[in-house]
Amino acid sequence: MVTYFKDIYSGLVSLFIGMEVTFKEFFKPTVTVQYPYETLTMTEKYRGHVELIENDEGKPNCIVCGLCQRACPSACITLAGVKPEGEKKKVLTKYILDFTRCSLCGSCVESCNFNALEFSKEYNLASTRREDFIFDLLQRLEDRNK
Amino acid sequence: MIIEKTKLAFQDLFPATEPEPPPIEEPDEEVEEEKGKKAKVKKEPRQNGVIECNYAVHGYHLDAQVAPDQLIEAITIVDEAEFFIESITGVDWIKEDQIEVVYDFSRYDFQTCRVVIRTRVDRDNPVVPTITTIYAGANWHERETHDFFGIKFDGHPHLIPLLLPEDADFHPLLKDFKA
Amino acid sequence: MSLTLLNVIFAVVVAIAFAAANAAYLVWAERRGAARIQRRPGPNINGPFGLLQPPLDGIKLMAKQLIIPGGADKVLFIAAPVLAMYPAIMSFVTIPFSDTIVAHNINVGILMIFAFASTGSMSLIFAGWSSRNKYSMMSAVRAVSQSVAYEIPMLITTITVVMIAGSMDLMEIVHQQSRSILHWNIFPLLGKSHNLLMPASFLIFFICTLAETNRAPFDLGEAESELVAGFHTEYGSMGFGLFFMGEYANIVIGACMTTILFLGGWSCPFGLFPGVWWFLLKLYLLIATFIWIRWTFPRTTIYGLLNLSWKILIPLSLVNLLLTAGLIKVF
Amino acid sequence: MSVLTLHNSLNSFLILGALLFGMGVYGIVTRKTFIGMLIAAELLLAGASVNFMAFNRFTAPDPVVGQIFTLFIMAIAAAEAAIGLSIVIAVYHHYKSIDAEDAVQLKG
Amino acid sequence: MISSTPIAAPPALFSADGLVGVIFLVMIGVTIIGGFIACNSERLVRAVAGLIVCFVGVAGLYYFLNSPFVAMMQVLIYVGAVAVTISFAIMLAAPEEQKKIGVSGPLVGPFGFGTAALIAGGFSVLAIRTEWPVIAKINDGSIKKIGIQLLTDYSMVFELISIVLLIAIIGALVIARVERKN
Amino acid sequence: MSSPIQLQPDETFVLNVGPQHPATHGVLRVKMEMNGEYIVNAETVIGYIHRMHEKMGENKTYPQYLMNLSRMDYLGALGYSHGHVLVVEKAAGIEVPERAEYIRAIMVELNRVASHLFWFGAFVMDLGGFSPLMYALQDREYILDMLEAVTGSRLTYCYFRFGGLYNDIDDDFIDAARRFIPRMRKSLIKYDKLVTGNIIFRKRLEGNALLSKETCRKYGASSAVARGSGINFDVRKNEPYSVYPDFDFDVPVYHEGDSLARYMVRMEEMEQSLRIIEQGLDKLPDGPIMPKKKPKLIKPPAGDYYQAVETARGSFGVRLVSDGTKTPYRLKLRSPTYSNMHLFDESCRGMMIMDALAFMGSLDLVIPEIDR
Repeated sequence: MVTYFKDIYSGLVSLFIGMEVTFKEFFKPTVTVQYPYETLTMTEKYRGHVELIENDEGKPNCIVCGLCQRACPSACITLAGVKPEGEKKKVLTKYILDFTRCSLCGSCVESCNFNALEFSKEYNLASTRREDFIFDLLQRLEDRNK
Repeated sequence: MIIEKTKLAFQDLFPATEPEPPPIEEPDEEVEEEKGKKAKVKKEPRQNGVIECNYAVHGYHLDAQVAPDQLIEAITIVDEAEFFIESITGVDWIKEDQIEVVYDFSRYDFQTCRVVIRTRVDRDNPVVPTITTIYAGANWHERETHDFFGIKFDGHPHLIPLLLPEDADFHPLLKDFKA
Repeated sequence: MSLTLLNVIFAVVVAIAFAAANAAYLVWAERRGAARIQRRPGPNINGPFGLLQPPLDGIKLMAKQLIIPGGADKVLFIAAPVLAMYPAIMSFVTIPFSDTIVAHNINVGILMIFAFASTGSMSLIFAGWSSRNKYSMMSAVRAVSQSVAYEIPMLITTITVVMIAGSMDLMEIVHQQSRSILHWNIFPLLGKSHNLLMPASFLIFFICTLAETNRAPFDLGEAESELVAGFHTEYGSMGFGLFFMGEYANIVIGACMTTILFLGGWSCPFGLFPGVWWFLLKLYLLIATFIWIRWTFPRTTIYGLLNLSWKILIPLSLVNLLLTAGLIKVF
Repeated sequence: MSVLTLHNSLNSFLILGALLFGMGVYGIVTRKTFIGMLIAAELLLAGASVNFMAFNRFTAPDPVVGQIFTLFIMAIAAAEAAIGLSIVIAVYHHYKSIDAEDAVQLKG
Repeated sequence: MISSTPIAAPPALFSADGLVGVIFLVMIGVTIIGGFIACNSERLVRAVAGLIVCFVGVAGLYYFLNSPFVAMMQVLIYVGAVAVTISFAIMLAAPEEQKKIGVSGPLVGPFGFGTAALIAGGFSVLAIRTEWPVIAKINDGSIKKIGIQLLTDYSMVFELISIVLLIAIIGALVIARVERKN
Repeated sequence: MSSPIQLQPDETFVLNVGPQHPATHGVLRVKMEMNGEYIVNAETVIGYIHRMHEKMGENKTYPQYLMNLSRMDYLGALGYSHGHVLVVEKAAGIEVPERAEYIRAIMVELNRVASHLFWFGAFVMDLGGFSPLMYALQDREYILDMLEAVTGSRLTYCYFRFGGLYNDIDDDFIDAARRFIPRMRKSLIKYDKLVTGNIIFRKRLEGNALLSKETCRKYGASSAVARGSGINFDVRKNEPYSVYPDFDFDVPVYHEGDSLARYMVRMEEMEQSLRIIEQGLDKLPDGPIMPKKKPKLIKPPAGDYYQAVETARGSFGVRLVSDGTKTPYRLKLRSPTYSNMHLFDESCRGMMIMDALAFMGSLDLVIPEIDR
C-alpha cells in the first residue's frame, strides 16, 4: 500500500520534472536557420562539386592528364584535350562532370597534381531536370569570367 | 588458452591429416608474414586442417578448413565453447572451380579468439549443411550467402532471397556474373 | 419556449463558429507552442506570426480530393468525421461563459455534455471500422477500451463536484464556487465539503480529460509511430480536417468543463476585468497546459493506460467520492 | 389537428412506440445473428420506453413514475447488452460463428 | 419547456411554435429511419449506426416529453455504452454479412414483416381507439423528484437494479474471459 | 462488395509494418502475424535498399572504394570507414602516424555521439515523445558542424585515407570540441530529467523485450543489444585496435536485458565517448597526418584479412580477401545491425505491437546498413 502511493507520487514528480525542462526550453531563443531567407556560408573545406581553377590568363590549369578521370569511382568525369601545334602542354577542350553520379568523395581533386581542380561552395543545387546536372566545367569557367 | 583448447578440439576432426607435416605443422611455427603469403599463394587448394594464424596480420586466431560433412561437428565445437556467430559469407575461387563458405566466430569475453571455419564445395553443385539448427542467427547469413553465391544450405527452413528481389535467380558475387 | 429554441439555434451557429475558430487557431497555437518548446520558430511566414496559416491550411485541405478507399463502407466512412465534430458543437450550447453568456442553460448541463462526449467515441469506431485498414481497425478497438476506461473515473469525479454543488446545472455549480478563490472546488478549505483530496480530484479529472480527448500522452488512437495515423489513416482532405477540428473542439470542451467544475468558471479571484475574460483566461491556460504536456511526454502503452485507469484513477476517485459524501454529511 | 402540434398529442407517441416495437419484432424474427437480435431487442425496449414516457407525460397521476421505469429499462438494457454480448463472444470462441443457427447444440 | 396548455389553433409553419412542430417531425423521422436501418441493414455496424440514430431521435422525443434528464441518460447509456459495446462485439466477433432472408426459409422475411406489422398496427389502432384520461399533472423536468422517488418509493427496485448490474458485469467478465496463452 | 477488415480474437491476420512505416526508420518491412494486438509471428523482410556494396568493392580499386563505406551507415559513417582503412592498412602494411590515429579516434567518437544522439531522439519519437528529438538534433548539429569544418561534408564523410587522413584538424576544431564536451554533458543531464526519469518512459521500457545472453550469442548481437543483456563486449576493449588502449574509458553493461537497459547503455556510452574525446584532445601528438612513405598503388599481398571495429551500432567487421591486385578479390562487410535486427523475429513473438516497435527502436536500426 505504501509503495502504491509512493509510486504514484514519484511518478507525478518525474512528470513535473519533465515539464519543467520543456518550460525552460520554451523561453530560450530559437536556433534554426530560416533557410530560403537566411543562408549559411559554407566552411572553407566544404566539398561541393568540382570546378576548374584558372591561371592568370583565365585559362584552366588543367593539362588533360586524365588522372581525375581514372580516380573517379563513379566515372562521372569526361574530359578531352588537343595538343596545338608548337605547344608543350595539351589544352583542355571539354570537361564534363556528370553530377548525377558524383558522390562528392573528392578523389579527383586529390589525384590532381597540377592544381587544376577545386571544390565549389555551392550547396543548393536543385532542378527538376536531369540534364541540369551534367556540368560543362569549361563553360562554367567562362561564365564565371564574364 | 581458449585458442589452444579450441584448436585441439578442431584437430580431433582431422585424424588422418594430423600426422602429415606440411600443411599443418608449418603454420604452427608462427612464421607470420611468410606463412600468410605461402598459405594463400599456393596454387592447389589448401588441405583441410586447422591453422593458428598471426592475429596481428590477419585479424583472427584460428583458421580451420573442414569438409562440408564435418561442418556441423566443427560448428558444434565453437558453439560448446560459447562463441558467437559473427558472419557467414562465401568466396568464389573460380580458378579452382570451388566456392568457399566462410564462417566467422568470436567471443564475448576477454579471452579474445576469432575463429574462421571454411569449407569448400564445387561450383557446380554447391551444397553445404545448414547450421541454423545450432546457431539460429545463421538464418539470414545463410540466406544472404545463398543470394550472392547460389550456395544451397541443406535443411535451411526458409531459403528464399533476402537482400535480392524475391524472384532473383542470379548470384551477383560469383566471379562470372555479368550484370 | 419558442424563443429559447430560436436562441438555441442561434447559439448552435455561434458555437460552430466558435468551435471552428478555436480549432483553427489552436492548431496554430499548438504548432507555435511546440516550435517554441523545441526552439524552432514554427509557422511564421504567412501573415504576422504566421496567423494566416490556419485558413490557408483549411483552404488546402478543402481543395484536396476526398479519397475513399476501395472496399470501405462509404456511408460510415463519410459519417464518421461529421460525428467527430458534432458532439463538441452540441456541448458548446450549454456551456456558460459568464453569468449571461450562455446559449441555453439546462438543468442537466453536465449530463448533456457527458452524453454527447460519449458519442464521440462512436466516431472513432466508425472511422476505424469503415476504413478497411488494419491499423485503423486496431486504433478503433483501442479507442473504445480507452474511452470506456476513462469515462468511469471522469464521471465519478464529476459526481463528487455535483454532490458538493447539489446540482447538475453548470451555472449553479459556478455560482456555488464564486464567493472567493478559496471556494473553488480545487481548493478544499472553504468549500462545502472541506475535502482535502479535491486537488487530487482535479488532477484525476484533468488526466481523464486528456485521455478522453485522445491527447498525448494518451493518444493511442492515433499513435503515429505505431498505427501510422490510427483511425484517420485513410482520411484526407476535409475528412481529416474535421477529425482534426473535432479533436481541438473536444479539447476546448474538456478545458471548459475543468474550468467550470474545479476552477470556479467565470468567478474572478480579483476583479480586474469581467468574468468572461477570467473564464477565457482559465480556459486558455488549461489548453496551453494540454499543449505543453503533449510536447513533453512520450506515449503510454494501452495496458499502461488501462492500468492507470483501473488501478489508480478509479480507486482514488471512489475514495474521494466516499470521503466527500461523508464530509458533506459531517459539515 | 395539425401536423405541427403532434408533439402535444399522446397518440403520436404511442404510435411511434408501436412502430419501434414492430421494428424490433421484425428484427428479432429476421436477423440471423445474435448481435442482430440484440440490436432488435434494444429497439423493442425503446418502443416500450417511449410508451412509458408518453403516459408519464400525458396521463400519469405521479409525474415521475414513467421516468423511473424508463431509467430501469435502460439499466436492464445495459445489463442485457453486457451479458448478451459476452455470450456472443463466448459462443464465437466456441463455434467460430455468431449465427444463431450454428449454436443449436448448446447444452447444459 | 413545452407549454402545458394545448394550443387551440394550429401554428403557422414559420412561426416559432411551428418550428417546434417541425423539429418534432424531424425527430420522429430520425427515430423511424434509424429504427429502419437498425433492423434492415445488411451490415451489423450499419445497424448499430441506425440504432444510434434511432436513440438520438428517441432522446429528442423524451426532451419533448419534458424530461431532459431521461433524454440525456438515453444518449449517455444507449449511445455511449450499449452501442459502443455492441460495435465492440461486432469488431471482435466478425459476423458474416447478413442476408435479408435467413437460411431457415424464404418465408421468414414476409412472416416477420407480417407479424411486426400486425403488432404495430394493432397497438396503433388500440392507442387511437382508446379514450385516454385527461392530464393529471405535468412533470416539470426536475431531477430532484426523480431522485427522491428513486430513494424512497422505489428504493427496493433501485437496489435490485444495482445488484442486477453488478451481476451482469461479473457475469459478462466470467463468460467472455479468454485465457491468453503467453 | 468486400467487407471491411475485422480483428478477430483467435484468428490471426497479417499486418504489414512497412516498408513505409513511421517506426521502421527507412524501408524495412516486417510481416507480422497478429492475434489482435499480439504478435504471433514476425518475419522481417529486408533488402529494399540493397546496393551490393560488396560487389562494388570487387570492381573498384582500394581508394575508390573509400567513399562507399560512409554510405552504409549514414549516421555513424566514420566508424565504418575506420574499419575499412584499418583492414587495408593491415593488409598492405601501411604505417599510420600517431597523430592521424588520434584524430581518427576523436572523429569516430564524435560521430558515435552524433549517432547515439540521433538514435536517442528517434527512439523517444518512436515512443511518442517528439521534443527530445529536436533537442538531440541541436546537439548533433553542433557535432556535424565541427565535422563538416574538417572533413568537408556533413554525413557521408570520405575522410580517412589509407595511412592517414584527408585533412588535418585545426585549432578551431579543438576549441569547438572542447566547448562541446561541457555542453553535451549539460544536455545529457537534461535528457536524463526529461526522458530517463519519466515514469511513462520507464514503465514502457522496463521488462520490455527481454533478451537473454544466449539469444545474443546465437544471433551474434553486439553493441548495446549485447551490453544491455549483461555481456561485457566492446571491440574497443576486447580486441583493442587503433589507439584505444591509450584511453581510459568504461564499457557500460546492464544485466536486465530489457529495452531500458539498452537505452541506458547507449546513454552512458555517450558519456564514455566524451571522455575519450577529452583524453584524445589532451594527448593529441604533433606530427604528420599521412605516412612519409606511402605506396603509390595499394596492392595488399594475397591473403585473408579481418578487422573488427566498434561502430556506433556494434561490432563491424571487414573481411578482405586479396589476390595481390589493386582491387580486392572479395570484400565482406559484416554489419552489426544485420545481426541485431535478426533477433527481432524471434524475440517479438507474443509481444503487443507497441512493445515490439519500442523494441525495434531500441535496436538502433539504420536500414542502409542492414541492406548494404
